[in-house]
Amino acid sequence: MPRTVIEIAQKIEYLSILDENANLDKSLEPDIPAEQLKTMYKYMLLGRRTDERMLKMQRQGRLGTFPQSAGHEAISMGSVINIKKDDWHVPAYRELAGMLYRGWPIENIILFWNGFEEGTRPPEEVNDLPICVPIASQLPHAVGIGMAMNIKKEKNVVMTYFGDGATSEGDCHEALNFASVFKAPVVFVCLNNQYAISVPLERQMACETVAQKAIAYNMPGIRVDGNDVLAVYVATKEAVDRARAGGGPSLIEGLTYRLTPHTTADDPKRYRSDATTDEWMKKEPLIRFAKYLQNKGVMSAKDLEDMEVEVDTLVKAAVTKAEEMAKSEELLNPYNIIDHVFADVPQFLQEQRDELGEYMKRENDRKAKKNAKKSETGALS
Amino acid sequence: MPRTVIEIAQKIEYLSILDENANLDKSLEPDIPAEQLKTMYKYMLLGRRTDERMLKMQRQGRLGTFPQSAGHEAISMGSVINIKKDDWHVPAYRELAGMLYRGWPIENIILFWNGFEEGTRPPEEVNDLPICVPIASQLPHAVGIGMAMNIKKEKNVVMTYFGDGATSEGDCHEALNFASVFKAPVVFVCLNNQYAISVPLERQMACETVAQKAIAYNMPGIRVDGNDVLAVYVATKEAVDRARAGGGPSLIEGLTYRLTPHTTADDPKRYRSDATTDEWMKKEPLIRFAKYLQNKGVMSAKDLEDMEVEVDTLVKAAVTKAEEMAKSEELLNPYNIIDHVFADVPQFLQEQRDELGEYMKRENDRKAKKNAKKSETGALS
Amino acid sequence: MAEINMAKAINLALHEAMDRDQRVVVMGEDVGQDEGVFRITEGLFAKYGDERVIDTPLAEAAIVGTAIGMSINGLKPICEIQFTGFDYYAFHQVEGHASRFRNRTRGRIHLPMVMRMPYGGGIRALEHHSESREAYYAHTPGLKVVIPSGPRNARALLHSAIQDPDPVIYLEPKACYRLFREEVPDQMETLPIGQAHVIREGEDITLVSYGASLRAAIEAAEELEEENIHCEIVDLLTVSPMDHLTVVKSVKKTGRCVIVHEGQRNCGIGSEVVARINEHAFLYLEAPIKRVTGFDIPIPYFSKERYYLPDAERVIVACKETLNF
Amino acid sequence: MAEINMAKAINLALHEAMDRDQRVVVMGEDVGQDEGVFRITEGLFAKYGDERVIDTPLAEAAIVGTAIGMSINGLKPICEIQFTGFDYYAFHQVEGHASRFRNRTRGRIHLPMVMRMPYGGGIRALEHHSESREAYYAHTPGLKVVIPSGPRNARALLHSAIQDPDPVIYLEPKACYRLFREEVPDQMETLPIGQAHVIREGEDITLVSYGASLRAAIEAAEELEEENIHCEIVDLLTVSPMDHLTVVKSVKKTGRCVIVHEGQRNCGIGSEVVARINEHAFLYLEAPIKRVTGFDIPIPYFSKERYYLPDAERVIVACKETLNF
Ligand SMILES: Cc1ncc(C[n+]2csc(CCOP(=O)(O)OP(=O)(O)O)c2C)c(N)n1
Ligand SMILES: Cc1ncc(C[n+]2csc(CCOP(=O)(O)OP(=O)(O)O)c2C)c(N)n1
Ligand SMILES: [Mg+2]
Ligand SMILES: [Mg+2]
Repeated sequence: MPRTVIEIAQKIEYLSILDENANLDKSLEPDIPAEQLKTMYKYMLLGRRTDERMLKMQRQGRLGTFPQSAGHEAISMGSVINIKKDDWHVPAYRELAGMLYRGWPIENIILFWNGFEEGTRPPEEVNDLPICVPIASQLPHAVGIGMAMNIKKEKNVVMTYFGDGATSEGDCHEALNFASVFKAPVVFVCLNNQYAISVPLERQMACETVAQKAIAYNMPGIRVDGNDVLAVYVATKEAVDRARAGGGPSLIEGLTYRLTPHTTADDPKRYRSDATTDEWMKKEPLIRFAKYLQNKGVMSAKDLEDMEVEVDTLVKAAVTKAEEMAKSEELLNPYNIIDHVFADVPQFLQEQRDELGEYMKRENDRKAKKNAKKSETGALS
Repeated sequence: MPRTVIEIAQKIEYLSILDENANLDKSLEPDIPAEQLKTMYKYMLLGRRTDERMLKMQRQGRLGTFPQSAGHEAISMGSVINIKKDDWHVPAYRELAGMLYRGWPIENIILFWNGFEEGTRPPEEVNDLPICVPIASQLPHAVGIGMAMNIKKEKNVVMTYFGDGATSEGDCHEALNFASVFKAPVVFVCLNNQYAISVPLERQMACETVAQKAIAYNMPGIRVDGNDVLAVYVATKEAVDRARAGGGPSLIEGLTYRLTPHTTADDPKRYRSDATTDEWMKKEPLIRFAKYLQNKGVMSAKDLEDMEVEVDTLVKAAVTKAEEMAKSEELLNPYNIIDHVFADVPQFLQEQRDELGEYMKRENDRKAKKNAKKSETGALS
Repeated sequence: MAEINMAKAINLALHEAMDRDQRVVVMGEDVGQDEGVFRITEGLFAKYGDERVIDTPLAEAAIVGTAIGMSINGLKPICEIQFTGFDYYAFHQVEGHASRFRNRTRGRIHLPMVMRMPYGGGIRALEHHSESREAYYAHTPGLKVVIPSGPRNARALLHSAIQDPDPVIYLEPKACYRLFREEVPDQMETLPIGQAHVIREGEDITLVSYGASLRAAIEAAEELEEENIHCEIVDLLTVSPMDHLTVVKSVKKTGRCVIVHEGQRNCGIGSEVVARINEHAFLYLEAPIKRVTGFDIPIPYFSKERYYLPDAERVIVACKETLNF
Repeated sequence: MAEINMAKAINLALHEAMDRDQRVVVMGEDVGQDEGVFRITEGLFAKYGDERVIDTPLAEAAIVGTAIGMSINGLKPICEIQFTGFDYYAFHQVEGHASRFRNRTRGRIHLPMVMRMPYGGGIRALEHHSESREAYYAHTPGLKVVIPSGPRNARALLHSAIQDPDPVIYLEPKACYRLFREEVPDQMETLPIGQAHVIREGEDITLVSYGASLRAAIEAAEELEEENIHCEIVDLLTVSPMDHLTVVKSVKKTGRCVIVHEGQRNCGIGSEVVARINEHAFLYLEAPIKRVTGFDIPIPYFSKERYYLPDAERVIVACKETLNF
């Protein structure tokens, strides 16, 4: 009857294996095959270089506003490497590295930031959802996919992502709660980059860690160094194994930092200091991982350089391809905006489609006239 | 760098002072003045008897469907007694005892379950919101009221209520999060009666207690025996004092049980056993509190009987008054449905108001004709 | 052939669908053990178990959001929202995702899911239990919005909704659940979504209605018949995509039209009916089209609900004004 | 008098209102230190501090829900939703509470609050950043929905919205933020909510529009003028409660009408305009009213947005068809 303390069974842990100076905690080092290590590095690099390239394109007016991914590669690749092709990947929008690994052509990524829905069409056979703009709203989808796995007795898992800001949304809470109640095989990965646009973590939540929110769902929760791909790997592997074995969902928080503005439209000087960004620049995930690969003898300096070249070639080719596709009849077809709203075009929409057709016709007529005039004037001058 | 446990500062406690057999833990007994104890009992009883009376009226077709409150009186009164008149009370819909204490006339309560908006109008000078039907949606309002207190430098607090089912809603999470981030002086009281209509607690959440969810918000959290008005009193008093002193919000879970169906339209036999209900009947809050008052010499058996009579008289008078009001011109005025939507009636709505006027006129004409006919026939027969 | 009411007819369709197709699952608050607060899911939990008949936590956004996920992963979820008054909690999932996935992915991902919701007034319920806001869904591109009016079409349309490859909002006029019985065939049947039905022929005036309000239209037509006024009644059945061709055909015949629905008027379904008739039958109109609808106020608590809900008397007056224009 | 753009005008109104009235607070995602993603709250945080200029966590329902609570407790919150594409997260708070508190409490509790939201297309943004769904709000009883079209009326209407005793949805056509400048008076001014303005007189045809689409109407009118076709243009300014009297008066004069808006057509604002004209000016109409609007599809990503957004060419064609009917 007295005043007693209720025991909370879960322990919230912190994990770091490869620190910012590439010092390794050998006792915790995961056993990852060399090929897989190389793959991880390759897609981290591919993500980074694509991101950088897209920034240049955006500055040249060749792309619309887009959220940059630099700094988030370790969380994305360290986790996604643990799921299989027929598992599901439900990203937010900074998991560029992981999406490329899952099979999204770079040109799709470029296309969707260039205003083409065709870019958000997941390739056939890729069990991914496209990037999700409304914050946290992808999380219930991930849970539903996982619930369906349970119902269909599939032994698959879902890996899904969200930011620190996303934790404030009701959808995030509801998704975590559903997942825990239904023991859905979902791994929730929070990219805690400490800012939601300009809003810092302490304005987003009163608690110290995102990981401890797992206690509200009786779910394992862990915080890892989000720039340490090995720590991310270990934590997400445990979670994936547990989910696949029927142990339900887990919450993993990767502590990291945006190395760039929020999007190409953002000016971070308004809300955070360059000095802090410089500090975090030193902790970024690729350099330490490259050192690790070298120390371990998995890749030589030459290998790393070769990979740079390979990646550079891939990115360049993709840019060319994307810009060609953007001029293709298929992608420019105005009817694309109407024809995929429903399986079939209903009557009233068909009437609107006809309106669009009339519009196009008039435009083409005008163009034809103009051209005719031009060639006339051309002939005269 | 290694794998370490993150210390969670908060301890989630359980508190019980007066057990189901009215055994008292003297060491924890709060020091409540006799008059206040009597007030608490009075409104608990008034709530219970009003509830019972309304059930009868509903069965006779004199009221619409309504959610019953029996069993929740200790949580409601044990908490609300700790706030002052100019503090705010934001109920869900089972805080009947507390609403009556705060100054809602019984007849208002009857009127709103009888389909009159006039019943949901809070009396002047009562800082209460009306009952709230959409689950958990009142919680952000409570937080906003508290945030305004901080902005206006008022030393007030808000006491707000919700069910175990409500914890699943995004609004509940968002409200708890806002309250903790803004240190709003809000006491969140969860009436955990272990069911949301038919859905049992373990289908609502995977964690053992609602209280532990406080950890996600770095907020003090405590579970109390929700049928023990003294435990509720102590826990909410601590929370109110903390809030008033600028210490921010708290989460209090009162473990209890619905002694009745969910609403008058519900059949609980479909989802819970009568045996369990009988068990909980023995733990109900009024009997043990009455025993405590007697043991303590605050009220004699005679006093308790007198109070029954007093309460009965109040309820009876209110029923009569409510049913008279329901026939009054003021409450029957059809224009009431239009005239309070905006401060002024805009043009397009005025046109609809005129339509309603025409409708009323036709109806009255028909009635007049009918009456004329009747008196004609009356004269003939 | 059996004579059943609408509640039973919807329940029958659910049984049939779950029987035929393993992918169909039913989910929502209290749909399992409790069999739904209106008992629409009666017998399902006992028959199909808690994996396919899922009592969910109390969170509408998650119900719709996880249903989206389930349908992405090969199931056909039918999710129940207990009352339309609470579907706004899920509106961002409906607007932001349910209505858009096919378009966003250019056809690669589509969502065969149904949102079942009791809607409308007339059951002496409290606040948030009587709303009729089908126009929100009709205004949202990418959604189909179906509203049956009787047992037989309720069953048939629910089958069509379940078989539809795209999300269907299936609104159940709760006032009709147990209002009347109708013969339904032994064999399960479907009805095309997006097709209105002329349920009564007449040459003087067209009444366009659907759902529970259709009763007021029918009653009015019957009373007017006694005065030798012949109403044609179009039951929309699908409010979006709306079958304006059927409406327009009728109005071209009668030259006059009254629309009857209990939802709010401003930007409601009736406004769209007027706009389409204006576009397609302008020269045939002999009088302005009248809208007999709910007023633009929150639907009143039940003591004054009748002032809000369209009744036959209001329809009759509107018809006469239209005829005497 | 100063020449400023709409972004600056709205910002000016916010400064003026916060200056005049201690109860006014501004809240939302990134409205403080960052001064808003469109910089509409520039200078407020520095001037009024973080108690009155509140950066909130990322949760739209809580932003609106706590604003409701604040207004109940004596403040006048102006909450910003970053883009209308995300206001659906808060729709249950808007529909269930913001629009109802006065009616529910029979006038005892009312909510003097403003929801500011950039809406509409034309800024090359991604999905969920270009929606125009004012009809959802117009269909919701108890709300006022205001849409300015230029710097001067933006400032005046925002003042009116802040002073209004009831919740006002204030939609900012983001394409107009920095599109053009206009003189605004030194003294702050208001404009009555619910009053449309005839911004151009003409006798041949009435164009009804508002927000960013008004530019297309104006451009069309100017081009048509060259062909000696005289358009009258009504800028609604408030889409609900809509000032149909002004529209009707104009249509009675011209006999013809084209409605121009970028929101979806089905049950959109245009449908309501048609329905009201039908009711109030039936005999004056010489041709069907045309709706030049967004199609009933999700607004396309920016590579094909132009096929969706009404432009002057579409308006001109619609006018000519109407005139040649
Ligand atoms: C529901 C919703 N509200 C607002 C926005 C606008 N917005 C885009 S990103 C962002 C911040 C997200 O922060 P966080 O979740 O931490 O992710 P990060 O961008 O830092 O990776 C906001 C407010 C949005 N996309 N969705
Ligand atoms: C948002 C919302 N969804 C559904 C309902 C229907 N409903 C009314 S009460 C209730 C259960 C509430 O359970 P809980 O929060 O535990 O409160 P209790 O009734 O047990 O006191 C439900 C589902 C509602 N009122 N609001
Ligand atoms: Mg972040
Ligand atoms: Mg409960």
